[in-house]
Amino acid sequence: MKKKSYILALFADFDVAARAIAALRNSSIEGFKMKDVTLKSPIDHPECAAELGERPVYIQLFSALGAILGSTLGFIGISSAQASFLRQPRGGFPLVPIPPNLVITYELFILGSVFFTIIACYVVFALHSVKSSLYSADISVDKIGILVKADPAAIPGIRAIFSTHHALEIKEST
Amino acid sequence: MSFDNLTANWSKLRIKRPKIDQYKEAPYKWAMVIDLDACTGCNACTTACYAENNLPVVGKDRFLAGHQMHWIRIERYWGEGSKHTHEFPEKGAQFLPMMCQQCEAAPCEIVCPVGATHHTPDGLNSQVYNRCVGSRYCSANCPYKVRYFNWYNYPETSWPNPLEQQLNPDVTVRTKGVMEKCTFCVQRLNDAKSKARTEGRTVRDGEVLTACAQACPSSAIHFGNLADPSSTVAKMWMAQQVELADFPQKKDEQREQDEKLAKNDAVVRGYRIFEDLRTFPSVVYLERIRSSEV
Amino acid sequence: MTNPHDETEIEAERRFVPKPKDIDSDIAWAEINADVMRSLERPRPLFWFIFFGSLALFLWGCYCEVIQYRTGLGIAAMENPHVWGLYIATFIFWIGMSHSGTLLSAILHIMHADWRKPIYRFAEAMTTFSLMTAGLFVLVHLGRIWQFYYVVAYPNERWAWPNFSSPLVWDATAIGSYLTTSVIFLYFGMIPDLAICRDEAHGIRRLFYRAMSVGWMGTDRQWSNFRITYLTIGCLLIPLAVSVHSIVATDFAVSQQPGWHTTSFPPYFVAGALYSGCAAIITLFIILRYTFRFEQYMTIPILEKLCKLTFAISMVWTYLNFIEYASVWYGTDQYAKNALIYRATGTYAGFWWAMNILGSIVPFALTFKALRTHIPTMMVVSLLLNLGMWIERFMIVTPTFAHGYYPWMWTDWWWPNYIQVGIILGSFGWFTMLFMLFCKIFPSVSMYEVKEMVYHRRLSKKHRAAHAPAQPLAPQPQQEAT
Amino acid sequence: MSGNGVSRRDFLQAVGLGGTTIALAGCGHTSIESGAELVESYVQPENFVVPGVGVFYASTCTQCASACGIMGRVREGRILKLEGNPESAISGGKICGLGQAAVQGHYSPDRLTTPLLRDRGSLRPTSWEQAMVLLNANMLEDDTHGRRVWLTGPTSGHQQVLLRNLVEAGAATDHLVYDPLSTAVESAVNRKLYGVDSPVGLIEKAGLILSFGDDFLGAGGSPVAAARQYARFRRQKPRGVLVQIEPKMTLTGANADRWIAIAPGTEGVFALGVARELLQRKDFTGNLSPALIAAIEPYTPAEVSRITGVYGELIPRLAAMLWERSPSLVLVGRYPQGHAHGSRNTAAIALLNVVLQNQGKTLMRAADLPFPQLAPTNGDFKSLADLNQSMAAGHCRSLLMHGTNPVYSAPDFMQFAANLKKVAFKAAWVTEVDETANECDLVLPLLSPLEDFGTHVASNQFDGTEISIQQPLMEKLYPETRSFGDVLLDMLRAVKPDSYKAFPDYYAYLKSAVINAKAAFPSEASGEEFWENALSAGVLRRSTPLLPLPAKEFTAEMIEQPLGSAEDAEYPLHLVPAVSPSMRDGRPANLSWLQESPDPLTTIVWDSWAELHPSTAKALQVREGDVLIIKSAHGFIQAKAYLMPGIHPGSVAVPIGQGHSAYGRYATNVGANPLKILDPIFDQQTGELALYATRVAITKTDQSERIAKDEGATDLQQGVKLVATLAADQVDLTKETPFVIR
Repeated sequence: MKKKSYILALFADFDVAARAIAALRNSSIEGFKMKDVTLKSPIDHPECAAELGERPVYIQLFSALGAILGSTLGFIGISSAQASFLRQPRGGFPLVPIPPNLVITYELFILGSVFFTIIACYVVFALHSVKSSLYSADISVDKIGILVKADPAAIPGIRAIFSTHHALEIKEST
Repeated sequence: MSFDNLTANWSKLRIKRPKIDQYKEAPYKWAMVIDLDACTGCNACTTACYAENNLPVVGKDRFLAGHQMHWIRIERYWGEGSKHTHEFPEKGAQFLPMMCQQCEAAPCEIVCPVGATHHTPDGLNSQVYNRCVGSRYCSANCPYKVRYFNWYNYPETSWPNPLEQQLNPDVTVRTKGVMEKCTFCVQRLNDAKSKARTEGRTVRDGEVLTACAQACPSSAIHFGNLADPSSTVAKMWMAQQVELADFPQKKDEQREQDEKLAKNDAVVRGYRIFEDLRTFPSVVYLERIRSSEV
Repeated sequence: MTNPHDETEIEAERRFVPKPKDIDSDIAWAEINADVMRSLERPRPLFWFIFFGSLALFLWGCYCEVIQYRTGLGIAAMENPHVWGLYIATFIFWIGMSHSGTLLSAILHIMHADWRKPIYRFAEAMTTFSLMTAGLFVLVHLGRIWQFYYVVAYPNERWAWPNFSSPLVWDATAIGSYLTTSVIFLYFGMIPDLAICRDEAHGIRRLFYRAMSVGWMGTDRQWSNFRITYLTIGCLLIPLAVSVHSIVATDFAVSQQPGWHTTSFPPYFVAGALYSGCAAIITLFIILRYTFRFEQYMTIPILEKLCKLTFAISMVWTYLNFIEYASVWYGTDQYAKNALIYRATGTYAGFWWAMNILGSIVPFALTFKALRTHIPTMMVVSLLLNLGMWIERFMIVTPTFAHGYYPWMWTDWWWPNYIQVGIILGSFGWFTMLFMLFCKIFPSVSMYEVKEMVYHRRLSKKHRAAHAPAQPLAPQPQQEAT
Repeated sequence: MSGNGVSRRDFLQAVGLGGTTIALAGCGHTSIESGAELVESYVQPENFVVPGVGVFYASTCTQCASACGIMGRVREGRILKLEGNPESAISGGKICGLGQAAVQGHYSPDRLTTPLLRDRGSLRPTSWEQAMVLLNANMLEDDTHGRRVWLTGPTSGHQQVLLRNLVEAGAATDHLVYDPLSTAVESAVNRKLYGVDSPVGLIEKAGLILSFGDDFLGAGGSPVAAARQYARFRRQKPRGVLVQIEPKMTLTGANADRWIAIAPGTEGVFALGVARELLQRKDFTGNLSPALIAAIEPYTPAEVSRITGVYGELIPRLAAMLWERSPSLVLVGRYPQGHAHGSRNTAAIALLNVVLQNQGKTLMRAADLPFPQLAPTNGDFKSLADLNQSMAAGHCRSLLMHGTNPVYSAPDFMQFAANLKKVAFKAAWVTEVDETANECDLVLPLLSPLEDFGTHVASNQFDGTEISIQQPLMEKLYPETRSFGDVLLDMLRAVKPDSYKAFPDYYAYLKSAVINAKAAFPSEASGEEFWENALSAGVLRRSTPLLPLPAKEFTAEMIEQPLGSAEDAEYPLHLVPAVSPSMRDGRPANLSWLQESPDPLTTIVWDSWAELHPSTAKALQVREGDVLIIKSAHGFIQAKAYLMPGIHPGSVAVPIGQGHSAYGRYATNVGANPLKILDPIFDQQTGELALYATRVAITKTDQSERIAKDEGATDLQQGVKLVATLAADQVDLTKETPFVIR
């Protein structure tokens, strides 16, 4: 596998960044794919991110899964626990009262869902973490950054595009 | 294991309790009849309970603070005359021995978070001291307010040497932070039951009595096995037409009828306190009788 | 800057009177960062007053708890039939406090009410900490606190489980889930801001913030996942919050004591919870606004919106309260009716009337703009409302003990002693202490969301500038504010 | 059990496992001592110890004079609980609270464990040898230096025999029996009328009981037996009716069908009023002397109602019922006796029984025991008064006291404590040091009643006659304590060595005495067996029928009533020192169970209180809990006010029994002692102290405290069906399920 190098450009606002991304997509430069283009912004900006193309999110599936697992475990666990415990109190007969089961199933439904959601989210973060030393603290303040992973050959072309779009600052690393 | 229990007898999973005749097959269902007409309010039962069940003596200050621990208390109500009116109580005082009613549908059992109080197969409302965490929810939900909480560590203070030698070895001495209440002298019941089991029979009527019933000089307290139709208590329940788990009681409806028809023949005098709350107590009280001729 | 306080204050005065000014759409984002980060650096002296004051209270509470633990609950003036004292009442109060945090952060988030953005963070923190405090009360209340784990459903070789029919166990589960979820929600929503802290901070704090902000780079993938996750958890949190206080209500509704056995309790409790929570938020809003110089973000229009919200909820509460009385009054349950009459005329009648006045009459002060926008008044009013709500809980619990089913156990007058009061004050100290620490360590105003807010306002401004005549009725923050 | 499906086998396995675990636990300890409390030796237990099993032994309760048969539950050699002894016709297997608490007296933390001798002003431990030397030195001499007196509480059985033998042997001048709550007036009247001290009133046979303040269910002569009869009395057909007339409601009054408040001291007038009504009935058959009829004549209902405060129309009504429900029974309690005209009051009431011709129907006499020396001696107050005089005059040289506490119970006007100092040698036998013991030179530790042997004879014998046997229920707790009987025997041996050398100890004496008495009882057993049976049964019974009661002729002056009581401006109220069922004369005050068992009517614990009628309280602006000063001509006490509807508005009632200055940790400094402030008023015929004749004034102090009581905020049922009451004509108890009333 060829060695890749990175280039990061900072922009003043989202419109410019969006135009720069568009230009990247339309440019005929070889050696980089759109999925290697990453937008870094201080706030969430769907419109701008949309320029990067379809990047689906699967979190909800995990939430649903968690909900199902949680509620199932809850119901079965409570029922069996009741059955084994209340058979002593209730004079020898196991007993499954519905309201408590519903309540606790409901709680575990939500809890399971929440756990799975958050874990899934962390996993996704881990998967998508960008291995690059290129980072500017300005991004967490007010600048918008575009990070591109590309063949060294492609870097100059990309840099040209960035600078044509009035990039405030351009960094490279290999 | 627990899952087995769940799947094993699924048919029994949803049973409605209490239900009429639920003790038909059961060997035991302990119950009481207290004849308020015979009760003289002499407090013999209270002291007997202190002696039998290791009840701590709390002393004046704590009694004043409402920390008394008597499992059975004699309540004294005034009829016509009371401290609020200026008449004389010409019909005397009205005494009511009140202890845990061992309800069939006990409000305390359903709310205990840890199942420390629950129903035993022989119809007792039992209290497991070392399971109790002291949430006091049971007491909060008890309509009769007959549950007593160990507000202090009484074993430290209540039995100075050698008084502790009097403690009944069959009864736990309760530490601070647990709820306690009348147990129908369960230690005596278990003793009698095991004795009977070794002899391959069930407990005979009158073979075992609670401390209060045994002491009561005027025989106002009757204790026995309701599941055994030949026992005195069972007979009395039957005679008083009190059904353990029935609401409304047929005879009450009957009585209303009679009052409508202004009929006034011999009335049965058995009733249970707070019948309308459907706690189905195991203690039947017999109405007090006073002659109005004088 | 020589004397920053005065300047900003004077500035503030000049800005807010006569016409309140909303968050300025041309605050530079850098300025936002700077202002918020400043709150982590150097608060006003008042902060330290509050912090150490609450610490002292907390320590006193601990001292009382130690006495109670060693001697037994009797030392805390508990007795038959007053077996619960004030602990449960205060427990409900704290649970209630926790609800409006969720209201602001989750519900309003889903409803895209962007005025919440500067204030939801500390509201959410309030939720978390008041839940912790409530949890403490469950423990303090127990007679054998060292056995508290019996209430939790943990596998053990004796197959001894909690009694799942007991509302207390539902409580344990519900509060447990709610606490976990709101901690997650609070922390997760902070991640982008923590990244900012990470970039600004140095040394050990940098390490801390780096660990906290799990490699947040603000990439588009992170943002999109973050958005969805946050929304999902928010959606899950709302029914959870509602269920929690309903379940707390079942503690009473499921029991059969006169005055407790009421079907309308769950909604009534939820309303009361939101009510007290909003009042508490107003209080903290004012404290933070002053202590951390957030005048620019916690603006008067936001306070006004809060007040309107509070008023609305107070009316809901009043209505439910009235329903409860009515349903008892016209019902057939004589015991419940007696209990109601006793509340209104008996030993605790004073509290009853105080509660109804504070809860239903005082909020009408919020309908006057002059009062809404006057900060000292709002401080007083919000505290009054909270007092009213605490009395409400007191009135739910105590009179039923004093005047339950059984005449022989009726009591004339019951009042807690210094142990109980000390522990309750201690809980307030504990809560405030935690809250103040939080505001000192974490950004209590959500920077990235304020930025979004500002950003969108800027856009809409531009938009208006572009074709002003075209749509004059477009929602305009400034006018909204008035 | 069936639900859990525990088979017998599993059960046994479980037990086996339990056994091993115990053993392991035992092994776990490094030394025997460390695990000592765990180790229970199953090897050769004491002959009466069955580990883990309670064994019952019969004995006799000595808490009051009614000599109930009891059974003690003994486990691992410890007495745990007392139950009634079914063999005993008195207790019939039942027991009262007072009796239950005897266990606490036995285990009391303040028991006296060694003899004490006054040495340089204070009591110091000494040895029994020295004590005996002192006793003999002070008792075994002639009367030149003054009288040598035994003062005891009510006594019977062989202990009494030994005491009398001492007197006969010259080892004492005389033996006085003192009871602060005595009913000696009634006994005197009965003796005059019927020739017996205490005729047997058959409660269960009476159709209507008219009780003038007789608290037979509470603090009466034999409460347990009376309560058992009461239960039958209520279940007979027609149902027995109880009417109680008294100034302050007693426990019995609280159970009456009709309770009537009456001005203290006017009970006799009321009785005469009823008698007059009866005489005027056409169907009245009976012959009274004209003088008597003349004496009764003035008591018209109007007059009676003027004097007594009871409304007049009640009297004919009551008379009619008494007649119709014959046989009736008229009982007289302490209240009517406790006045200057107590004897005549009592006689007037007793007259009713004669007019109603109740003797032989409900009023009988028990057959005498063949052993008159064992018959009980009920104490009186006069003996103490006489003793007090001779002490004051310095004629008393030595005084030995047992089972009595005069320093506590004697009123202040007697200055008993001061006079006691004039006695050269004072000794007391106690289980706990009380006020009297504190004044003595020699204090001797008694065995507790549960450690001692003895025989007792009750004065109220309703069914046959019986001797109750008292036997130890466990080994004595303290080696230095001694049986009273042994001491008496020692002293007797010192006088008459030869006639008592056969008996090494009291046990041997009792045994031989009982075996000698064998002839009087239906038994084929040999001597030894007879003794064993007596011990295991706890009673020696003779089922002799009750004998009719011959009535002597009444004389007019016997029933002459004072014409109203003079109003006293300075002391407007009557003091009613109430006798409570559990505190009696104050000797049970050291038992914490009784201190904590609420007073039946006020539910107050651990305290004394002043009962006022609400109207009186209103007039004095007194509210519950106000601390009152109750002042008589001879002193004052403090007590908290309690509003009590069941009391005559002209009276204030303070319970007897509290206010100890020294009597163990539970009794000391609790409440006040109303006996102290009594006026020196005595019954004109017998010279008994008039308990209820004292007048007091009440002043309110500024302080007010909460009263420790079980009662809550209300004393009414508030519409809840707690205690429901039916009219007697609505039910027929004989139709109900029969059950055994012991």
